[in-house]
Amino acid sequence: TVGLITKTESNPFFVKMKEGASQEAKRQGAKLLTGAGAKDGDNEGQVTALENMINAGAKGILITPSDTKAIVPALQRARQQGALVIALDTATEPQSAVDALFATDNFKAGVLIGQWAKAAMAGKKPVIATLDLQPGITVGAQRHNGFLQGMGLAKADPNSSNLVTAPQVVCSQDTHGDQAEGQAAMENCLSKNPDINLVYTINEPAAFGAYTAIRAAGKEKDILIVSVDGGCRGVQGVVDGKIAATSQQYPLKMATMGVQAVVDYAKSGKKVSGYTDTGVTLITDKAQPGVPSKDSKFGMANCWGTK
Amino acid sequence: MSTVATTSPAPPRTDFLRSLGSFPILGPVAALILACIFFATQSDRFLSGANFSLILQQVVVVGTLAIGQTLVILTGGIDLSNGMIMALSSVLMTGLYANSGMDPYLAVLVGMAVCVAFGVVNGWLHTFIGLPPFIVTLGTYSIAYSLVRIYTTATITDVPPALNFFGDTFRIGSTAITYGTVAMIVLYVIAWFVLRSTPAGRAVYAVGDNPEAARLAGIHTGRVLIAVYTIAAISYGIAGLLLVGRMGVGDPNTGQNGNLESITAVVLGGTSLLGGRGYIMGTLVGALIVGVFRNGLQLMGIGSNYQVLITGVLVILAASVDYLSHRGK
Amino acid sequence: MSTVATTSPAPPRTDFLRSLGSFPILGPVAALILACIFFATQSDRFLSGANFSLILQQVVVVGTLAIGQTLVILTGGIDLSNGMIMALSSVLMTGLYANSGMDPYLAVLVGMAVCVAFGVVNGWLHTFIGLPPFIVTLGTYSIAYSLVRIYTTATITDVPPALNFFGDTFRIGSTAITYGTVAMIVLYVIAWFVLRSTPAGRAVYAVGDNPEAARLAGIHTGRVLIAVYTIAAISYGIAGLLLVGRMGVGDPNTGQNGNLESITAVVLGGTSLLGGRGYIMGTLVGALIVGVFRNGLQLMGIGSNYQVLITGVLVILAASVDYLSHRGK
Amino acid sequence: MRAATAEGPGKVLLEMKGIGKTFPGVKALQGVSLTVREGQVHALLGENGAGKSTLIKILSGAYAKDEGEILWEGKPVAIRGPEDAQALGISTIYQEFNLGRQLTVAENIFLGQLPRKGFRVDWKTARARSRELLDRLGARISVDAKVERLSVAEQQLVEIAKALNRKTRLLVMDEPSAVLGEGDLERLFEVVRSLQQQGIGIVYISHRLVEIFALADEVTVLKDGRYVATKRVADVQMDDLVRLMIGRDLKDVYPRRATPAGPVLLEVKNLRRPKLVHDVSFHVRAGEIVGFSGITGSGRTEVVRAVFGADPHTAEMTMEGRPYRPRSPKDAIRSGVALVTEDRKGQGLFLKLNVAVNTTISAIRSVTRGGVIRRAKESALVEKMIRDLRIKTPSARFLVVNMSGGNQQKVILARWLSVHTKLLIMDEPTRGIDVGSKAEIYQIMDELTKRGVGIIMISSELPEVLGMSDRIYVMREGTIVGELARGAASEEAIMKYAVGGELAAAG
Ligand SMILES: Nc1ncnc2c1ncn2[C@@H]1O[C@H](COP(=O)(O)OP(=O)(O)OP(=O)(O)O)[C@@H](O)[C@H]1O
Ligand SMILES: Nc1ncnc2c1ncn2[C@@H]1O[C@H](COP(=O)(O)OP(=O)(O)OP(=O)(O)O)[C@@H](O)[C@H]1O
Ligand SMILES: [Mg+2]
Ligand SMILES: [Mg+2]
Repeated sequence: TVGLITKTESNPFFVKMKEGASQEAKRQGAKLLTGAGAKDGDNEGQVTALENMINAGAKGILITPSDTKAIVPALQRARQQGALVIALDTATEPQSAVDALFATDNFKAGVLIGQWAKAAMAGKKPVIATLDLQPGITVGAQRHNGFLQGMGLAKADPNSSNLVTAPQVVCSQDTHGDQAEGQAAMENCLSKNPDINLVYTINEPAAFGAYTAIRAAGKEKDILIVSVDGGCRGVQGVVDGKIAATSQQYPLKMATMGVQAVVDYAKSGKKVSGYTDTGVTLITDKAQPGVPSKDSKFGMANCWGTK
Repeated sequence: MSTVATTSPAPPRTDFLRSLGSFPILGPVAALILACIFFATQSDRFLSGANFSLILQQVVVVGTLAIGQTLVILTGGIDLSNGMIMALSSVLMTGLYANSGMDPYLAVLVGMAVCVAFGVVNGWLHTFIGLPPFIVTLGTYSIAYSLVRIYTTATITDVPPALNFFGDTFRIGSTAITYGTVAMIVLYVIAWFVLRSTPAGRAVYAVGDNPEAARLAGIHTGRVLIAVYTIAAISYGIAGLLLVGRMGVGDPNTGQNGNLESITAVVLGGTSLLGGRGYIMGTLVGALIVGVFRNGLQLMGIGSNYQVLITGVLVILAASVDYLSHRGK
Repeated sequence: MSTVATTSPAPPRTDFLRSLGSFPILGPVAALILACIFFATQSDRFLSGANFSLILQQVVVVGTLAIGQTLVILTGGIDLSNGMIMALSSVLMTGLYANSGMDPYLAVLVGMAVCVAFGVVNGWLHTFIGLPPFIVTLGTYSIAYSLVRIYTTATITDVPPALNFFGDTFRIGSTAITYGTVAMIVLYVIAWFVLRSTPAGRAVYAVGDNPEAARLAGIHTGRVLIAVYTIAAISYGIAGLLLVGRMGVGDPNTGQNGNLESITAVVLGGTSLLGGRGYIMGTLVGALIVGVFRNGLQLMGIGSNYQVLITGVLVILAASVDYLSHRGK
Repeated sequence: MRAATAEGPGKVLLEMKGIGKTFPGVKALQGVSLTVREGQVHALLGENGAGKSTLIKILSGAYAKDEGEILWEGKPVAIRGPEDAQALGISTIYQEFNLGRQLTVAENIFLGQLPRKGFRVDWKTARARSRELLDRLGARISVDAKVERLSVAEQQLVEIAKALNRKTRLLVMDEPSAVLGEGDLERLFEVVRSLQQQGIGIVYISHRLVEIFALADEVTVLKDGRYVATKRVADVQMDDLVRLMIGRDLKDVYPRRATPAGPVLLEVKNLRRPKLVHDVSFHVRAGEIVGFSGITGSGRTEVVRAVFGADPHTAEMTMEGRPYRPRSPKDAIRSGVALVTEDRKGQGLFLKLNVAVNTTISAIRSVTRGGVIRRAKESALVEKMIRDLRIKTPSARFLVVNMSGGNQQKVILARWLSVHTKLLIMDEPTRGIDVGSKAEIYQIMDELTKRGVGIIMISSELPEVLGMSDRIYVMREGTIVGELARGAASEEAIMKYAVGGELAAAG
């Protein structure tokens, strides 16, 4: 039996992950239990699910920790009870709290869009709005900080969960990665400072929210939106020219590898360990010199690692 | 709940002056104006037609949810399910077209029908089984929540043009106003009229004030309650429509805070959670108060943590203003 | 709210049989037992000491929050701020030690003091300004929420051993039980005794049932209410302590659903949101019902969307059982 | 029959001087004075809305006075709240119940002062003492019963027990008799007299002049919030008091003339309700007033609630010869049946709504055109009612919660006079209503019958039953035990049926 615990049930990213896991589980003839927190940052929900899965006899747990530190003690308990614990997409702090980590480097994802944006702005003075996740969530900080570092506007510790900032950032809002909130936040940012010409978004729903607001303001020509995830809908956004560039991740791959690893452990008792980067690719149709990227055709073909 | 311990739900046109003296939603209005003055002094961008139009747009969805919530609360109930009913209807209205190729208008009808179904269930469980509305709607919240996700976890982007209508704008002078804003205001006017000047409206207040007396006065309290929960649910469906118009997508993640946010608007508007006393227009003002806070604080560039802090304080202040403005009576 | 229209809150020991005949929390208990039977048939792992101990652990935090919530609701109020007060106290208790090197016990005291402060503010705004508890605690919810994040956004991992105590276990036979579980049960017994058998406890019922009558009978309703909100806040602080023990960290993201979850437990336990009627032990049962559902459904390996769906349905069913078990009376 | 201690007045206990109180829109009291001596029963008289309750609420600390001073045993005292009044030894029975409906009888009797043993409540003592008090009042209620299960009469007895339970030097009773039947009343009188013997001062408010003469030593009369006069009861006649109260003479309170009864309006056969009503049959003719008499708890209310379709029941009924099966009050109202309930606040009024809404709620259709309530029509209707029934209110927008008891009752009457009523059922219609208004209500009843309306009147006041009824049914334990024609009826005859055989306590 394999247990998969995601941050939420409804974020397409995790839906994809679940999809991959259940396919793989079927192939391997393993039983998959799934659980999730009520919302991003709901640690207790994840702990409860974890405990119940161990009780239900799960050999291994695949988890995307909502709170990279808070989950640790529970994970250690699970490991003491002999379960293999693998973190997907997001590292725990310390990373050693889990047997293995299959993840994207979120900081690098941020850096990539940062570098691209820097190049794409071509000397134009950036006036930046950042639509963030919510305080205290590492992934949010890593992407945000990575972005600013890529822009060359700030230096940041890749593992910090605190947002850095820079004078060029004129408006920062939490969106909880939610499209409606992203839209409201962008609307207010624009009425605060109409000169914004570059928008960083924590994920693609937020990006689309921002785009709706920007189009309503008739500024879609003058503002670049960069984002992270590379989901099929996100890449479609790149194709449509709504999102200028996005860093693509591969949840399906993470899940598949995860289930594989647990099944092996159940069979042979040998544990995987260490960090496996499942890779991140910058997707844009306006490739910039010196910034490695692939176009949206590639993005579509691989969005979140379908096939 | 002395906040609303004042005179008739319907001050007669005849003695206009007295009705002003006991102008029921004086408190909320005062609070709103104070808030506006404050922000006007803090940010030069606040006082602009464009910005107000923006605030209205941001209030449309919660404001519309709060119409139904007001009806329910006037009967002494509470509806926790409203946000999720809205979410369900909005994904259905968009999804049935996008995924099942259904005619958009038909899709809207189906979405509305589902709302009606939920409303009837809420009302029926409350009236005929006698369960507390809090529990009933908590249950239907969960049910709608999961139905949404069982139907789709992917945001529905392929929205028929027809459904974008409420997001479109027309201009008054230089400021663009969305049809959604207009729709919400029209709904408020209708609700205001019905509550104030129709037998049905009277029945709502009567049932909320004293159900047994209402029954013995010849009112079918059961029917009134079911009607209220159903009409409320329809307003949630309309909110869903406006949401789609505003965002241009059908978003399965929406609506989770709709209940608390709408209740806040209702209570800030001076309606008693005990039922029987309240004013629909107060709810609109209550919704605006929240919208103004959020917008104003962001214009001031205050960090999100402090925004929440200040909002908390202001909510209490606003309510106090309302209360104190009625203290005399 | 006919669900609880029965029996004297304090059946004198003398006529034990009558008090059994009208056993107040019969409904919730029946619902709980039914749920257990159902899950026992569905999963062979359900009926084990270890699993029950686990369910108890998972219920400890909400269960403790719900003690304070019950007191508040008995007075006819409601407390939306409880989860965030818990969160604030738990990050302070851990943070003051980890970041400021304060003596752990002192840190706990400070955390508790902050809770008391919030309780007093809640009670004072409600009693002396006369604001509805819903609005007051909604405001203090936001305030506590932001204070937590202003204090720290980083989870506090360096927890003093002393604070882990409630997470530690002892064995009865083969099953390990945490001291936190024991602590919660002790708190319930105390609350039960106080509410049932002390003048203070009876005053809570009296104020909730008919404040005016209480006032005219010479009860200082103001003092009672402030005391209730303060004691409630202390129980949230203890919940924070138990949370730290259970999670082994101080987590700034916790507590956001504490209000709805605790209210659900209270209402499932047969306590009326109108105040004056209810049973603290019913709340414990209510919390267990939710815990059993969650655990049982996960053991059955049901996808969490369907878990939510089923929970919604079951919440309504559980409440119905409670209601129907009282219908006669 | 009057108490022994009437002679030799005890020393002055309480003096209220120049008391004034204003509510928004209402000057409830101005320059009112009241003096009560130890061992004296001092009656307070006045029309509905005269300010009696307001005065005693100021005394009990429920309201704060605007003007005037209060002297206790000659010394000025400030009464800031109920606890101050209680500290002085003033205990009050309010006109409207102040009971916790979910709490037990015993707990209500000890509300706010439960006996302790250590930290615990001493339930044993509390229940035993409550039992004593209730027995003394002859109330056959379990001390563990929840108040919400009690009939209004039973609730009143609990209120009285509650007041007696406090250490008392001055006992204030605001219309304690309003909801009591004859039997309970007698026992109440005995209790009052024995308190009087113990030198306790008593302020007694009632609209029933007979009681004043049976009980009081002195009487103070208020009118429109002003002090009128204080007299020794020995020195006055009923008519004098009436004149003082309403400022005019009142000849023949009961206008009822025997009128030729019309065709049968309502016919009830074999009405049954488990445990409450057993196989009751009766009829009412158009233009007839049918009295229902019987002791409290005899089932009269349960009968009429069934006829009104308010409670489940089995029966064959006809209205104007046509089958009549009311499944809800709405059905009843449609067939022209109306019910004035015995519990005004709980089952009649919308307290937080205004006079207009309360009046037109059942007649709303008649002021509605095209689905819209026509304000003009509504106001006209309401103003007419306020005039016809002489309802004392600053405006049609006044909240009913702030009205005096008697005026609230008139508002309910106004509600039923606003719809086309053929059969008007009145459960204790003049409960708590002043003599003037009473006469007016009787007048109205009489006029209604002349228009062919049939009336069922439940009343625990024998003079009223005898004075107004064309026929009288007497109930006991849920059945009709006797029927008396206007001529044949007398108090003795009725009580004989009502208590069944043992005439003893009756009369
Ligand atoms: N809380 C209040 N607010 C406004 N007006 C009030 C309030 N209480 C009483 N009144 C008014 O004060 C006047 C006196 O009322 P009060 O109840 O003292 O009369 P009462 O003599 O007790 O009449 P009844 O015999 O019917 O009980 C009435 O006109 C009433 O409408
Ligand atoms: N609300 C109630 N709940 C439970 N029992 C009640 C209730 N009201 C009345 N009863 C009981 O039902 C029986 C009939 O009461 P009912 O009020 O019909 O008597 P009644 O003849 O109308 O006397 P009253 O003068 O009090 O109206 C009595 O035993 C009474 O105690
Ligand atoms: Mg009075
Ligand atoms: Mg009766």
